[in-house]
Order: sequence, then C-alpha cells, then structure tokens
Amino acid sequence: MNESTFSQLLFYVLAASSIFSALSATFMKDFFKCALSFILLLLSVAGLFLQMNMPFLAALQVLVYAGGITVLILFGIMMIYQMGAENSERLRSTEMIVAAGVSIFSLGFVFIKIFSSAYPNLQINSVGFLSSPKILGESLLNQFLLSFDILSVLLLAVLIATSALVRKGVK
Amino acid sequence: MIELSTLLNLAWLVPGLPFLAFIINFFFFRKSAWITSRLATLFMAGSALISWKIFYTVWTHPKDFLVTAQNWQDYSSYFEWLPLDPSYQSAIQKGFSINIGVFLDPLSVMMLAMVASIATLIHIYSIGYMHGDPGKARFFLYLSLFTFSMLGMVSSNNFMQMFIFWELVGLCSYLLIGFYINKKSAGDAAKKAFIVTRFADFGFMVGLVLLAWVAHDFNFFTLSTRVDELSGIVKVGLFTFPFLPMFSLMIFMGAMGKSGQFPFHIWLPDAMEGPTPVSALIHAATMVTAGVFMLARCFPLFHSGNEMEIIAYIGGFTALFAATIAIVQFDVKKILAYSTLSQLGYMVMGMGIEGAIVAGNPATGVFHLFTHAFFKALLFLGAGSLIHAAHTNDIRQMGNMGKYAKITSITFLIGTLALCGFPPFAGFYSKDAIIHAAHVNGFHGLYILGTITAFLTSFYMARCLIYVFCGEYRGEGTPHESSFTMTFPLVVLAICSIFVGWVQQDFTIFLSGGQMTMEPLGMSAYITSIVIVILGFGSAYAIFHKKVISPEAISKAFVFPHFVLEKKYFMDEIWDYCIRNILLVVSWICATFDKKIVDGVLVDGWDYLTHASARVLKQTQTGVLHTYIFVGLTSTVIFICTLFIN
Amino acid sequence: MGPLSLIVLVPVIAAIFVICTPKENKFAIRAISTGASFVTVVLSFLLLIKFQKGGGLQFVEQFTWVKELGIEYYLAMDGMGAVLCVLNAVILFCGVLSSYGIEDRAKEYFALLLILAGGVFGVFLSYDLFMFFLFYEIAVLPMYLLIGVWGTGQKEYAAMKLTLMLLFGSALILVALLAIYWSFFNTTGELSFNLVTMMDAMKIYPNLFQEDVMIFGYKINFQILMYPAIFMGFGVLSGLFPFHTWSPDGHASAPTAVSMLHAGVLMKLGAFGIIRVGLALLPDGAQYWALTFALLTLINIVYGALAAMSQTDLKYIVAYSSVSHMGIVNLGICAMTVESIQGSVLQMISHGMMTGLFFGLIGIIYGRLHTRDITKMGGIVKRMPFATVAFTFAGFASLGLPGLSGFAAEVMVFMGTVQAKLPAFQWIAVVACVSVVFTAIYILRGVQKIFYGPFEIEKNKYFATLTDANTTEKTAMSILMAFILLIGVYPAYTVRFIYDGLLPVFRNLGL
Amino acid sequence: MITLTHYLVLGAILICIGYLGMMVRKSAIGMLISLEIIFNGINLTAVAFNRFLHPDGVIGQIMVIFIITVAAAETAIALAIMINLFKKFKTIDVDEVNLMKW
Repeated sequence: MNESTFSQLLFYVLAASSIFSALSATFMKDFFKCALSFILLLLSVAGLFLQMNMPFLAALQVLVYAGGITVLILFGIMMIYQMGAENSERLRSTEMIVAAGVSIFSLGFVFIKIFSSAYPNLQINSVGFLSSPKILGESLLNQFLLSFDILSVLLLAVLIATSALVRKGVK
Repeated sequence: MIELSTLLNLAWLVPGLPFLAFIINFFFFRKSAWITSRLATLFMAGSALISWKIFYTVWTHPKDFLVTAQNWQDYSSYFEWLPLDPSYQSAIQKGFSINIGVFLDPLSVMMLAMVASIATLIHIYSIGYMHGDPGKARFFLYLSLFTFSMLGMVSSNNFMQMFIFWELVGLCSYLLIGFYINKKSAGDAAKKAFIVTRFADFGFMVGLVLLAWVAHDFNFFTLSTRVDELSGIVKVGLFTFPFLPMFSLMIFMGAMGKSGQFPFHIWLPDAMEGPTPVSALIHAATMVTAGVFMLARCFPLFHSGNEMEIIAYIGGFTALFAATIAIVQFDVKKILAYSTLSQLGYMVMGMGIEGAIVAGNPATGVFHLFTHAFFKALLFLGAGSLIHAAHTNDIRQMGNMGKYAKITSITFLIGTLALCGFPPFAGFYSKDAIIHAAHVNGFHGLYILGTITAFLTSFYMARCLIYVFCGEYRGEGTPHESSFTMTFPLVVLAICSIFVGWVQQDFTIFLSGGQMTMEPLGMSAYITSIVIVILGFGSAYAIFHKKVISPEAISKAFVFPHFVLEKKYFMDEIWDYCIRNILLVVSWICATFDKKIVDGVLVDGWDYLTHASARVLKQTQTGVLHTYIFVGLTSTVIFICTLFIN
Repeated sequence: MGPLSLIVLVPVIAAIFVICTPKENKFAIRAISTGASFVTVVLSFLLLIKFQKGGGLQFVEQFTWVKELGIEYYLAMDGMGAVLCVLNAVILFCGVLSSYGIEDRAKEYFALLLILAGGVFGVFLSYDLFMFFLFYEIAVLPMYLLIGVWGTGQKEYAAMKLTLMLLFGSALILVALLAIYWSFFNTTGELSFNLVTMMDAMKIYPNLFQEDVMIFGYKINFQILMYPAIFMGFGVLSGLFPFHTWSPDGHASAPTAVSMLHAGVLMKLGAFGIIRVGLALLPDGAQYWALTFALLTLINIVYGALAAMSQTDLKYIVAYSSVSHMGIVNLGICAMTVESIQGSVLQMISHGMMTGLFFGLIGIIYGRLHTRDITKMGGIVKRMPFATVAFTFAGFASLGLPGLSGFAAEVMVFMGTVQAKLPAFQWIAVVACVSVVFTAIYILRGVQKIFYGPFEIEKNKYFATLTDANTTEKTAMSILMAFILLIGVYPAYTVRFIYDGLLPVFRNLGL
Repeated sequence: MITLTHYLVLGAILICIGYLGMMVRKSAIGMLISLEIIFNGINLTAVAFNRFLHPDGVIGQIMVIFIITVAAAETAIALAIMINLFKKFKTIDVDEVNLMKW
C-alpha cells in the first residue's frame, strides 16, 4: 500500500467523519451531544487541512475554533442549563422536508457544475507547496494590512458589546 | 345747414349727458333723492333737446344724410376701443379692432330723438310716482345708466358697439326689474329676465364671433357691400352652411331675446315686477324695440330672401300668441305687457315682410316702432297712475275710475284707441300699414293672422276698459287723481299718439334719405280697421258689460282652452322644466363627477393605492426570526443555483 | 440694484423685517407689510408709466451667477411683465389689507405672504429659465404652510393635495427645462439658460430644438415630446382639466388673502409660463398639440361652469368659476392666433382682479356669518349693502358684462380661437361661448340666494349682529373694483402693452 | 488521487447540512452550531481553491483566518444576546421571541 493510496484512504476517512459528525451535530436533540459532534467535525476538517499540508491553518482551526468557540458554546449551553432551560429541543418537521428538498435540489446543481467544470482532475502536487506561518504573517501585514486592522477593530467592538450585554442589572 | 362736425359733437352729448348725470349722482348725491331726481331729469331734458335739434336738421335735409358704404366715415366719430389684431391688413381697412363712437343716420337720429324724449317724460313722471320710496335715488341712478346705454346702442355704427350696449341695457333691465330688493318675486323676475336674454344673446355672440372669422369687420355699411362674398359656404365643425342666412338667423336670435319673440318672451310679463315707469320706459318703449332696431339697422345685410320670411312668420305667430293670452289676464300691467309682445310681433312681421321682397322698405316696421313707443308708454304710465290711485294692479278691484281720475282716464282711452288702430289715431297708420303690406306682397297667411290679432287687440283692450271704467268702484278707499308731474307726461304723450300717425309719408322719405316712399293707405284699409275695432269693442261690451254671454259661462264652456290661456301655454313651466331638469341635473352630474371621479379616483386614488400596498407589504414582517432566516437562506441558495443555469 | 430687483426684493426684505418684529406688536407687523406692498404698487405703476412701448426689453439687469452652467441673474421687463406686475402688486396690497383679521401667528403669515408675492414678481420678470424656475418654486411652496396652518375646514388635506399636485407639475417643468437646456447645448455647444439667447438662436440654427429623441425605440421630435410636459406641468397650476381638482379644495380651505393671491395671481403663473417657455421656444410642439389641449381646455370651460352651478359652498362656486375662466385663458394659448394670446393675457389680468375681489368679499362674508353655505344666507342686502354691490359687480364682471374687464378678454379669446388655422377650432369657439350663459346662470343664482330675498333672523345666529365691511376692507375692494372698471371701460391701453410684450412670441410662432 | 472536486463536493455537502440545520433547529444554540458548520464548509472550499488553483498564493488561507476570527466574534455576540434573551423570555426558543411583529 504505497504512499498515494494511503493519503486517498486518509481523505475518505476524514471526509466520512466530518459528514457524519455534521449530520449528528444538526440532528441530535441534546445540546451537549450536538456540541461534541461539532468538535469532532472541527478536528476532521483540521485533519483535511493537514493533509493539504497547511499546518498553521490546522493549528488555528484546532486552537481557536475547536478550543475557543466550541468551549464558549458549551459554556453558554451549561449556563443556560444552569438558569433553568431544558437542554434539548424538538426539531421542526415540516421545515425539514422543505429544507431537505431545497438542499438536494441545490446540491444537484452544484454537483453538475463541479463535475462539468473546466479543470476536473487537478491533482494534488505536493512538491513545491509550502504554507508556513512566515509567508502568511508577511502577507497579512503588507498585502492585507487594512483588513487585518479592521478585523482588530471588529474584535475590540465585540469585546465591548459582549461585556455591555451581559452586564448585571440589564433588564 | 349746420355742417356735420358740430352735429357730431352735439351727437356725443346725447348719450354723454345721462352718463354724466349717472357719474355725478353716483359719486356725490347718492344720499339725497331730491337732488338726484332733479339733476337726472335736467340732464335728460338737455339730451332730449339736443336730439330734437339733430332730428330736426336731418328731418329737413333728408337728401344730405343718405349714408352709403363710401361716406359712412364722415357721418361718425369714433375711437378705437379694443385693438384686436393691429397687424391685420385687408383691402378696405388697416388693423382689425372694435370701435365705439357716435353715428348720424336717419334711423339712429330718429331712435335717439324718440328714446330721449320718452325717457325725459318718464323721468318727470317717476319724480311723482316714486314719491316717498326709500330707493328713489338708486332708481334715478339706474334710469340715467339705462338711458345712456340705450342711446349708446342706438348711435352705434358697428355690430360690436351694439352688442356692448345691448348687454349694458340687459344689465339695467336686471337692476330695474329687481328694484324692490326684499321682494323675492322681483329678484327672481330680474334673474329670469337676465338669464333668458342671456340665452338669446348666446346666439348673437356666436353670430358675431363667426362674423369676425369670416369677415374680419363689424361695420354695417362695409359689410353691406360684401353681401355676395359673405353668402359663401362656410364649414364649422361638422356643419356646412351658407354664412349670411345663418348669420342673420343667429343675430335675430339675439333680437328675439330682447324683443320678446316666441320662445324667449317669458321674461317680459314677469318684468312687470319692476316699478311702472320702468315697465313704461324699458318694457314698452325703448329696450324691447332694440331687436327691431337691430333688424332695421342691418336691413341691407338681411336682404336675401327666405330667412326673412321665417322672421316674418315668427313675428306674426308671436303677435297672435301674445294677443290670445292677454284676453284672460286680470292684472292691468300684464295685459299691457302681452299687448306689447303682440305689437312687437307686428313690428318684426313688418320687417320680415319688407325684407323678404326685393324692393323692401324698412320704414313700415320702424314707423310702427316709432308710433308704438308713444301710445304704449302712454298706456303704461296711465296704468301706473291708475295703480297709484287704486293701490292695486287687479282690474277687478277697479271700476268707474273715470269719476275719480279724469285726466288719466281720458289719456288712457286715447292710448287704447291708438293701440287698436282706430283711424285718426297713430296706431292705425303704422299697424295697418304692416297688414296692408302683408296683403299687397302676397303673404295671405300673415294678412289673416294680422287682422285676427287686430280684432283680439281691440277685444282685450275693450275688456280692460270696461273693467276699469264701467260699473262701480270695487276697491277699498277712494282713488284720487295723480299729481301734476304724473299727468303732464300723460297729456303730452296723448297729444303725440293722436298726431304722430299723420307724418307717415314724410317719415318714409326721411328714413330712406329721400329714396323711397310708402303709398298712402286706401279707403279699404280705413273701412276694415274701423269694422274690426267696432267688432272688438262691441263683442267685449256684450260679454263683459251687458253679460249677454257672461265671461263665467264662456270659461265654463271652453274649460280647457281657458285653462291653457290661463297658464300662458305652459311656456314658463317648459322653460323651468328645461332649466331645472336638464341643466341642473347635468350640472349636478358634473359636480359629483368632479368630486367623485376626477378628484376621488385621480387624486385620492394614489392615496388609496399607497395605503393598500402598505397594508399588503406589512404582512411580511411576521416578527418570527425563523421566517426571516428561512426566506433569507433559501433565496440565497436558489439565487446561487440560478447562477449555474447558463 | 435696478428697479426690477428692487420690486422683487422689497417684499422679501419686508418679510425679514416682519419676522424680526416681536409677536405681540400686531400693528408693526401690519404696518410693515402694508407699507411694503404699497411700495410695490407705486413701483409697478412707475415702471408701467416709464415703459416705452415698442422698446423691447427694458430696465434690464444681467449678472452672471454660475459661469460654468451658464446661469444668470437676468431680470428684464417686457409689455406683459409690466402689466402682470401691476396685477400682482394690486392683489398683494388688497390681500394684505383684507387679512388684518389674522390673529394667531400673524408674523409668519405676513412673512410667507410677502415671500410668495416676491416669488411671483420674480417669475414675471426673469428671463433666465433657471431663475424662472427658482422663483416659480418660491411662489408655489409657501402655499402649503399658509393653507395648512391658517386654513379652515379640512385644511391639512387640502394643503397636502395642493402642494403635491403643484410639485408634480413643477417636476414635469423641471424635466422640460433641463431638456431644453441640454438640447440647446447639443445644437449650439454653448451652455446657457438665457431665454433671449435661445430665442435669437432659433433664428440662426434652424434645427434648434428640432432633433429627434429616441424613446423606447420610437423616434419622436424633441418639441413634440417636450411641449406636453411644459403644457401639463404649468397646466396643473393653471387649472387644466384633469389636474384642476386641487383648486376647489385648496381655495375652500385657504384663508382669504391666500386664496386671493393664489387664484388671483398664482394660477396666472401657470398660463404665463406656458406662453413664456412653451410658445416661445417650442412653436412646432405647440402646433402639433394645439387641438388635443384645446379640447381639454374646452372641457375645462364648460365643465367648470356646469360644476359651479350646483355647488352650495360659496368658495366652491368661485373656485369652479376660476377653473372655468382659467380654461378660457388656456384656450387662448392653445388657439395660437394674435387675438387669442393677447386675449388670454388680458383674461389673466381681468380674472385676477375679479377672483381677488370675489375671495376678498367671501372673506368678509365668512368673517361675519361664519358659514359659507349659501342655503343659510339670504336677504343680507340691507345689512351689508357694500358687500352686495361689490359682489354683484364682481359677478357681472365674471359673466362678461361689457364695460367690465371680463367682456373684452372673453371676446378677444373667442374671436382669436375662431380664426385659428386648425380645423375644429371654429367649433370649439362656438361651444366655448356657451360658458357665457352658464356663468350668468350660476352667478345670478348665487347672488339671488345670498343677497336678495326675505331676511329671516332665525336662519343664521350671526344675522343679528351683522355689520357691513369695515373701512380697510372697503378700500381694498374698491381698489379692485376700480381696476376692473378701468380695464373694462378702455381696454386698448392694457392691450397695447400686451401686444408689445408678445411680439417676439408672435415672430417665433410665425404669426 | 484526491482531486479538487472531492474537496468541493465535501464543502458543498457541509454547507447543505449547515443550511439544513438552520432550517430545522428551533433553539438559538442549535442555529448557532449549524451556522458554524456552514462556516467550516466555506473554509474547506476556500482552502481547496487556494491549494489547487493558486498554489503560490495565500488568499485562501488569509480568508480562512479572517472567517475564523469573525466566527469567533459572532459566536460571542450571539451567546451574549442569547443569555439576555433567556433572562427576559425564560426560553431560547426562537418562535416565542416575536415582539417585532407589525
């Protein structure tokens, strides 16, 4: 089993796990199970990033996304649960059918487009591609400096807003 | 012979003096009745004197006053009132405009003299008649305004000036009829008079407007030279018609309004609401003859055959029609009003007959106008002093007035005889001239019509005499003879009514500027008219005095004709029905259409539209987060798919 | 600062002074505004006398305002301008005199009234299209506040409707003016709003304003496209048939002086605009559209008179009568002959005076009887003799009695319409004459119902304390009556001014 | 061999699942999580395009970095709002919260 079949196999495993975890995250009634399957999804996507040898992104994904955001969500769930909300919900059945119909319909379109697109069998040429934090850092600070700064302002604003929102005494 | 320029300057004074009186009275003496009446009468007398002087000079030199299309300029002095189109050039005139001024020609000079003199007499009469009336100052104000506009109309040399003063005369008749302001019937009668004449003036105005389009000129004399050019075919919208005949009928429509011909006569009997001097001046002598004057003035224009016959027949029919109604009237002024209508019918018939034949001479109709003014004014003033004496209009309450009002009765008798055409008196010469002309020129229908009307005239006047002078006085209180200022005009007018008829021959020579003469009336005319008058008086005497067949029996025998005559052939009701049901309904439709459709739909419609669309769009804001997300995401998904369709 | 900008700015400066005076000092407010309007009357008379007929544009004031766009402050007086300025000054003076009764917020009322009058002066005198439109808006906009605040009855609705419809009209006008501006630039390559240069250029460049415009694939001549925009845009203000409905409501709920100024002068702005811009610059468009608009104005005349017949509210009768009279003005413009255009300008002046008098009197009657419903009036001739005389005088002037100004104008318009070269105009003139009869009917019915007949005290509770007009109102009304009489008795004097003012328009129309 | 289409297919599926989740979930948290799934699908596609079409460029990766930070900010705010929501309405069910109805 040479090196390429291994990477193919790895891709399929990761793809299957991410689809499975995404489905369970959406259709689980219990929030905790849903949050946990979401973490699994994040990790499998990080794996895919690694497979495309983008280590910085995978790290970012794992650290910020899986570690930060989902922890925040879990914290939120527990706090709501603490304050008395029940931790499960019933799904909307009628919208399920409609949404399923629309998504399958649109998936069909997208797939037709993808499979008939101009470059079907572009291979993953691993040689010569490197994406290191140094390259990303440089481009962040010269080419995309403006959006970088706007982002920082955005985060500051979110900081203030969240603290203002959850301040004690807000009726 | 005074040359023309001084005559023209004098002519300016004739209408000028009453106007001056009006201005002075209006601005300075409106408060005091005494000064206004004396001043107005003084100025009126002055203007009458001047008009007699001009009349005398023209009467004595008819040859020099033959006005034709070439020399009308030096017989008139005028100023440009309204320059319509200065850039218009044509063969005979530079610049198309409306001129107002004074004009001397036998017809207008005769009318000036007649109007001025009768107006003076009536001014004197009304000093006495209006004694003690609070609005006396206002009355004399209107009288001088009326005489100014009447004299202005009479001395006009073009259609527009005539139309201008025509309307002013209509205004003065509105003001004078509605003189008793708090009497509702007076106000309605004034309104009715003005609106009915306004309907007729619509025809006049349309005629003038089309004349402006076809001929670009209003002067009578320059138009009379272009008769053949004007009788060409003209296309207005969908109708094509020869211009001149249609034009003369339209102009005659205006005349029908003012001179009370058949459909437009309903306002004249109601105009008796005004004080009696007004009825005497306006609705007997002067204004109502305006239509006949207009026919005479543009006689050369109308000289083209069949439409004059139509006019003649309308005149004849009105004469008979009015005479029949007069038989059943009990108000003395109403009887005289209907008799005026029938005499006007005579004059129009006279003009129509003369117009129809080739060598027509307008003098017959105009002479009747001349004489009629005198004896009809006399009759009205006499009636006025009778009313003044008996304090009622109704002849059934009067009786044996001869004993109380001596002079009034005698003058009233003279007037009646003149009206019925008893030979020596004025009426005979003029009225029978018309009947004779009808007989000579082959209008046998009109001839018979004329004789019947003559008989009816003498019948109803005799009936009025019997009611007023025979039997015992039926009213309350004792009537008294009127004061000198009222009886003096009666006497003067009585004298005129006797002698004015004898000048028939010279009148025709004077009027036609020495061209035409009217052959004198033969013995047959004398006999027929005497027979008719005697028949009329005899039958009236038999029925009303001796009661051989009492009037009640007759009315019982002919119930329906009596009822129809009583109701004046329902003409008032027809007019009222037309106005009320057709015009007011149409105007109601227009008003509601405007309010509901044009305003409602076009303007408020937009307002409704915005409200309705807002109400619909409001539904989309359900407030539920899910619907927003659902719509948002689904539409993005579908939108992305549409991108991939190509 | 020549006389023309003086006559335009005196009311505006007076308005500023009025605003600065303290609210309680009613006397000062009235004194300033009466003084200012008197100054404009004197000024307009002086200009009228000094105006030499045949001398083209006089008292010209021309300063470039925005060089790049070619906008100039260009005031000039021609024959029409001279006479219409006198009309505006007189109506303003009488309006100010008859609005002494305004108590609440008199300051703003008089200020707005003066600004409005200043705008109207500007319109009559400006020869630069941009300035023309600027003053046109200044004249139209204060109406909303004047009716909305000081009006009676459903004043908000009426003010809103009036302003919205007028603004719809001025939107159309703006489109047309800019189109003219642009097409002038296209042909001559020079950016200018100046009316005189445009009219002269029409002689030099034969195809000025003639090029074809592509609209949805159709090729339409510029003039044929733009003339309806101008005619309907200005027509909204001058009471053209489908857009006239603001006039009855607007006048019914406007205070006296406002409806005097509005019906008296502002409605003339519309017709004046059509002559100054429409006929002068787009003659072929006018020729093409003449018949269709003539039919509209014919409906205006007959329909307005008929509608006035069955109104019970006094102001509605007068409002519909001004719709009908403005129809005569518009008909005169559509007929495009020498008499008819002169007649329509004369009708503007005479109708301005008449409606001013009418609304002034209605103000007096309404001030005392507090009702405008004619069924509740009757027989008030004994208590109010002056009002009766004046109302009958105005009535007879409006039904076209000779000797008063209505007749001369109507005769000129009808005779002009009859001579129009287009086929159906004779028929239109004949039908328009019917309005003479209908006007007589509704005027006399109105006069009869209101003034004559028996005087019953119990019919209206204000009858007991009924008094006649006071001296200021009497002077205002008698000034208007004097003018109607002056123009009516000898119209040649006024018509010569108008003829001189219209010469360039006749030259463009090829008359 | 793993080609671009594989990643694109996977990314599309993830986005669809996320969309499905948004439609189906009644609670705010559920929605939040499905929203995050959509973000992951987008990240994957972005990276795939960068990796296969423009190997020398970094635009895809920069986009992923930005998306992640924005997702973080957005989740923080969403949770803060959710907590306030819960304090006021005693429920996090989205349908009960309909005060904004016209």
